Amino acid sequence: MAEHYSSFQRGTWRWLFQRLTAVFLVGALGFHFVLLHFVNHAAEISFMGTQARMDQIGYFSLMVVFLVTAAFHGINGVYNALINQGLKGTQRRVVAGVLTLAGVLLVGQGTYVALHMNGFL
Amino acid sequence: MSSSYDRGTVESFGRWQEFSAGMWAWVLHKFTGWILIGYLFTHIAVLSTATQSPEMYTDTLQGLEELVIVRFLEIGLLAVAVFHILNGVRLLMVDLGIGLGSQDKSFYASLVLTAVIALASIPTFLGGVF
Amino acid sequence: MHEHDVIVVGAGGAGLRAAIEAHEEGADVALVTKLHPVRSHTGAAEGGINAALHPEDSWDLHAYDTMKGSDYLGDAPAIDAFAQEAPDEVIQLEHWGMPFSREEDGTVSQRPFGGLSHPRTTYAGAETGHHLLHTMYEQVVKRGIEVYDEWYVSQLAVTEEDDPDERTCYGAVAYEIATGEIHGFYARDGVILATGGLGEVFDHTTNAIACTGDGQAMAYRAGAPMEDMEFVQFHPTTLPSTGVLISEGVRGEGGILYNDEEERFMFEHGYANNEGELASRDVVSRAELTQINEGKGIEDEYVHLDMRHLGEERILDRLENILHLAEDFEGVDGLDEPMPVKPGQHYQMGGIEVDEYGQTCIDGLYAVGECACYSLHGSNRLGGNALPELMVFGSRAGRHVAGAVGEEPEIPTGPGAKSENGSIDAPVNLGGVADPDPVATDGGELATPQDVLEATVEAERERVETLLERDGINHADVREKVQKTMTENVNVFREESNLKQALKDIREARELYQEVAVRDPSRTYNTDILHTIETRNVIDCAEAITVGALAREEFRGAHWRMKHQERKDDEWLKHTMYAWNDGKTDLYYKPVILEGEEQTYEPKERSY
Amino acid sequence: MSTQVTEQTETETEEQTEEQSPGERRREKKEQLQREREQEKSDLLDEAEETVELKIFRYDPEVPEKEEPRFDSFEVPFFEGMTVLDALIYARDTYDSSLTFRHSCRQAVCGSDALFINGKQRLGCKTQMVDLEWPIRIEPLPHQEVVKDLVVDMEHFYEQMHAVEPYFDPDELPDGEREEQRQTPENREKVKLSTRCIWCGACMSSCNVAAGDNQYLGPAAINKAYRFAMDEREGTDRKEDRLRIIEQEHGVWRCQTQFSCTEVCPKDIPLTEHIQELKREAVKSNLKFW
Ligand SMILES: Cc1cc2nc3c(=O)[nH]c(=O)nc-3n(C[C@H](O)[C@H](O)[C@H](O)COP(=O)(O)OP(=O)(O)OC[C@H]3O[C@@H](n4cnc5c(N)ncnc54)[C@H](O)[C@@H]3O)c2cc1C
Ligand code: HEM
Ligand code: SF4
Ligand code: F3S
Ligand code: FES
Repeated sequence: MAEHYSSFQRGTWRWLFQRLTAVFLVGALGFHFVLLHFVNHAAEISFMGTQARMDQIGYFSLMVVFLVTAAFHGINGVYNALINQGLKGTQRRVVAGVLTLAGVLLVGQGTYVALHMNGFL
Repeated sequence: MSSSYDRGTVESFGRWQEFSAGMWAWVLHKFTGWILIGYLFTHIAVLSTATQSPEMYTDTLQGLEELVIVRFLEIGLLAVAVFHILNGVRLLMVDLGIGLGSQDKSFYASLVLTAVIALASIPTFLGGVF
Repeated sequence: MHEHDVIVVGAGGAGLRAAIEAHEEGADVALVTKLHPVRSHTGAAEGGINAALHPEDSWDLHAYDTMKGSDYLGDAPAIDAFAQEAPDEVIQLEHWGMPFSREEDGTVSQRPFGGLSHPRTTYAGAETGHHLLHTMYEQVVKRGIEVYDEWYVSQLAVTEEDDPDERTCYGAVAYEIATGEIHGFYARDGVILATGGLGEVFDHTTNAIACTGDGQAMAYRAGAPMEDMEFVQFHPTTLPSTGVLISEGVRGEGGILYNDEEERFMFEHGYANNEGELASRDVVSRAELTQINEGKGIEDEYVHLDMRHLGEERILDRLENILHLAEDFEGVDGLDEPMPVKPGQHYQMGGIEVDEYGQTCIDGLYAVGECACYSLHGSNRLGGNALPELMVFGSRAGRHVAGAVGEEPEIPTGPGAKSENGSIDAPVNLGGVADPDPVATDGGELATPQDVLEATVEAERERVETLLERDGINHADVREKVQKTMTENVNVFREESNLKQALKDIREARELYQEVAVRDPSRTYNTDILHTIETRNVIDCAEAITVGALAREEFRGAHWRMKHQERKDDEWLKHTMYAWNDGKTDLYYKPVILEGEEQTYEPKERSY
Repeated sequence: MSTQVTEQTETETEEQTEEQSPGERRREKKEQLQREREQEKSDLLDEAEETVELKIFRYDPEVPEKEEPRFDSFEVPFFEGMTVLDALIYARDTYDSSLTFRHSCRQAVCGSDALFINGKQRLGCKTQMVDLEWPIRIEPLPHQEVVKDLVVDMEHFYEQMHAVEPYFDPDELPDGEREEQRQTPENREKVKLSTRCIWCGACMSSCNVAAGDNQYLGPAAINKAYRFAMDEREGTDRKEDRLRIIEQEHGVWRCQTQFSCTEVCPKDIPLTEHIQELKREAVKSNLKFW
């Protein structure tokens, strides 16, 4: 029955990281929402404001980490959901590839945008 | 000869009327998770305007914010995020083996809290569009 | 055709144990069972499993208690073997992982039980049988023993010599429930019957609906006599509406019986001045019914069993599932109120006559577990003695069939053991109905084992065809008739006129049975056919019980006769035997063996 | 007692039948019995204060009228304390002997009669009719193939149970003759609930994940693995092996904590809790390797 018996169980790590990222996301997403919808009204957002925040290295790195964790959490979540629906074999490898690629693009593009925002680029 | 009747997944899943709390929580968590990741992609796409020019970024964002529909969508997004967070916390507790006996109550609590928070945020979100 | 060294029919505790042992001895074993093994009724046993484990306890004390409990109708060779091997078997179970209840130091717990001179009932909560059954099934899975589950064995392939002593059993015929196909099973070394009890003969019973006495009836019709069938144990504490058992463990832990007037009648009315509620089952059952008949029952039907004074903690720790049973099946909260209880059929002491290795008089045919009678329990079984019986004799038979036993058995079997003819004044004919009987076949007579098997398979096919094709009455009506008369007339209290009435009713049922037919035309999972065949077995068992009860004119153990209020050792220290030969029945007796290994058991008065 | 009365009528019938042939006599008896039964049945229906309607799923691949699955209705008298199994037996024995379902113990230990009753997996014998909404709808367990009427194919369930190596397998046994292995009462308490499983399959049937992924071990099998993994009498090596089995591809990670297994389990086994505990155990044991 069991498919692989190595001590490195992919299932374990993905499961564990899904939870760990979730814990981080509770704080990060909460903070993000409160800051950009309640403290600063979304309607009043302008590049100036964004840049001011992004110039702080702490805030900037938080946002990047936020992006990375959210991307992992979201994409791994989607992947899990598909596996649970019985995705296997080649199909599954293809989906894994596509999702990883999407994740990398998302994080890449996001970081690229962020670098624009803090004026680095 | 014996043979048997396979009721198929469709019929099996057609039993959603008979779902219990934990099953609904699962469905909703999935649903909200997918919306969130979808939104993340859109969100980055919109923010990408920043790479063109600061003005375009500001215009796009403020332009979107002027649309009533976007304001409503934002309330929806908040609700989705809040539910996903609350139920996510509930799931984390379940993973730690805490309070499994009241998993159904905590699910209902997540729903109620989500509704309350979403309703309470309406003035903030809708402020200034009308 | 399927071929194995050993075919074990039935996968309750006894069957599983036999299969494991035969397998350990190198035999190729198959378990053929009408229920999946874990659905066997052994799973219902609650109270515990007796074994002299403590250093202060000893096997001969256990043997003595068992003999006393049997009211001196047990055979010493069986009792001695049993008491000696029970501790090994219990430890074996522990080594197989059975989750016994534990003491603080990590050793297995034992509790007191009715009729025992030492607390030697090992238990696993109040669900000992469940754990025993599952533990052994797990071992069967571990060993990869082949299991044909949901295959109904309906017939034994036995040669047809006139003298049953000379017959040989070559296998069995099984009906595959899922497909309706009939298969022959050729057994190179032997067939072990382990089909369990026959509670379905009565309508108020703690037994499962699948306990229909199949093994007893099959072996009986093949020529192995039934022994001591009149001894039916009625358990004093069953729930009135369903017959679900409230374990003796409740009384073992200190539960008290009260009548309608809140009297602790076991003491106050002197039924058992020393042991009270913990007196042996027959004593308590009769006490309850006497109270009820005297109008001191609650709603004229039952008495109360109270365990509230034990305290919630102790109850939850040791008797938790009793709370669930009372709640689910009677709607009563045992922590809050006393539980209603009344006597119900519980255990069949008698069964297929076998020696202390489980061999019947037919070569290659064995029987173990509740369907067998090595004469261990005699006229009354002590609580907690059946589970070790399954283990001890299951393993002995398994060893024997695999050829690993050198000794000669001491208990004689078959017509050769007859000491005396019996006779009763039966109001009707007994045994087979005169007409050719297409729905109740016996074995075939042929040269090679395969021929015998083939002929039996053919006969069985014909029987099933006939049942399916013709028109007739529903077996359920016949079964109900038997159950009703047995409950009314062959219950705890027995009177001659009632017993005769029962014989008439059974005869009538037998004749009606000639008209049964199966309405369901399907071959797929046809339970109608199975139940119809089972009903035939119920009838044979009912007759044997009633004949025995009518013959035995004394009061011994579970058997009570209105006009014969004392134990008559001069006349009745003998086993009642009832044999079937080609439709004709024979009642006779064989002596009880009281000379044991360490002691010769002297019949004493049985008082508690 | 009514013995005397019965005896009288008995002798009467016997006298009057003496000249008849056995065949005739039997037919007469049969008719008489049928009349009696019918009378009894209608008496029962009258006597009962209420009757319940059962809507029962019917299917038989071999019988033309039943090839297309359908629901049959049965009217059954209601008595206090009556369970769904009692009602099914009544319907079968009284109206239609081809009505097929598994049953045996009547006391929730054999696990034969897990059914889909009013939209929930329950044991027929453990479900009081009064606790249900009437009419009562009875179907075979969902997510399993139906063999006939209420009987489903359990083979797959058994395979999953067997897949977790469901047998005690200690690293070593005590040397002494007749010496048991020690187990603390606390440890027994820990595995106690998990040992109660009666293999009824209700949990597996209720789990959406198991429905979607046929290879998923399912809550019952995982619980079985828990029963051994947590038993301190088995050594640590064996425990590692057991964790390897349950954290495989179709093992514990599949569980989405839907809780329906826990809700339907007739033995009140906290299945989700056990599955979650095994997930944590697996993580812990993997962290050790890191
Ligand atoms: C409610 C209850 C509580 C009890 N409590 C205790 C207790 O605490 N202590 C104690 O020592 N004893 C107790 N007993 C007694 C004891 O449990 C039984 O005597 C014992 O379990 C019988 O086991 P068995 O293996 O002989 O039969 P069973 O467990 O009944 O098994 C019979 C097997 O035979 C199979 N079978 C039957 N007919 C056929 C056929 N025609 N073809 C194929 N297979 C067939 C069945 O499928 C089943 O697998 C209790 C009994 C009951 C009813
Ligand atoms: C803010 C705090 C968050 C918490 C506490 C949280 C928690 C969780 C948890 C515990 C799971 C796993 C469910 C399971 O496998 O059983 C999950 C799944 C998921 N999450 Fe989150 N999450 C959070 C934020 C987000 C965000 C920001 C996104 C989007 C980017 C997201 C997208 C997803 C997706 C797509 C799934 C998979 C859903 C499925 O099973 O189909 N989550 N979440
Ligand atoms: S875990 Fe519960 S529901 Fe599942 S098979 Fe076992 S007893 Fe039945
Ligand atoms: S229902 Fe299924 S998803 Fe998990 S908690 Fe139970 S196994
Ligand atoms: S009949 Fe045994 S569990 Fe219901």
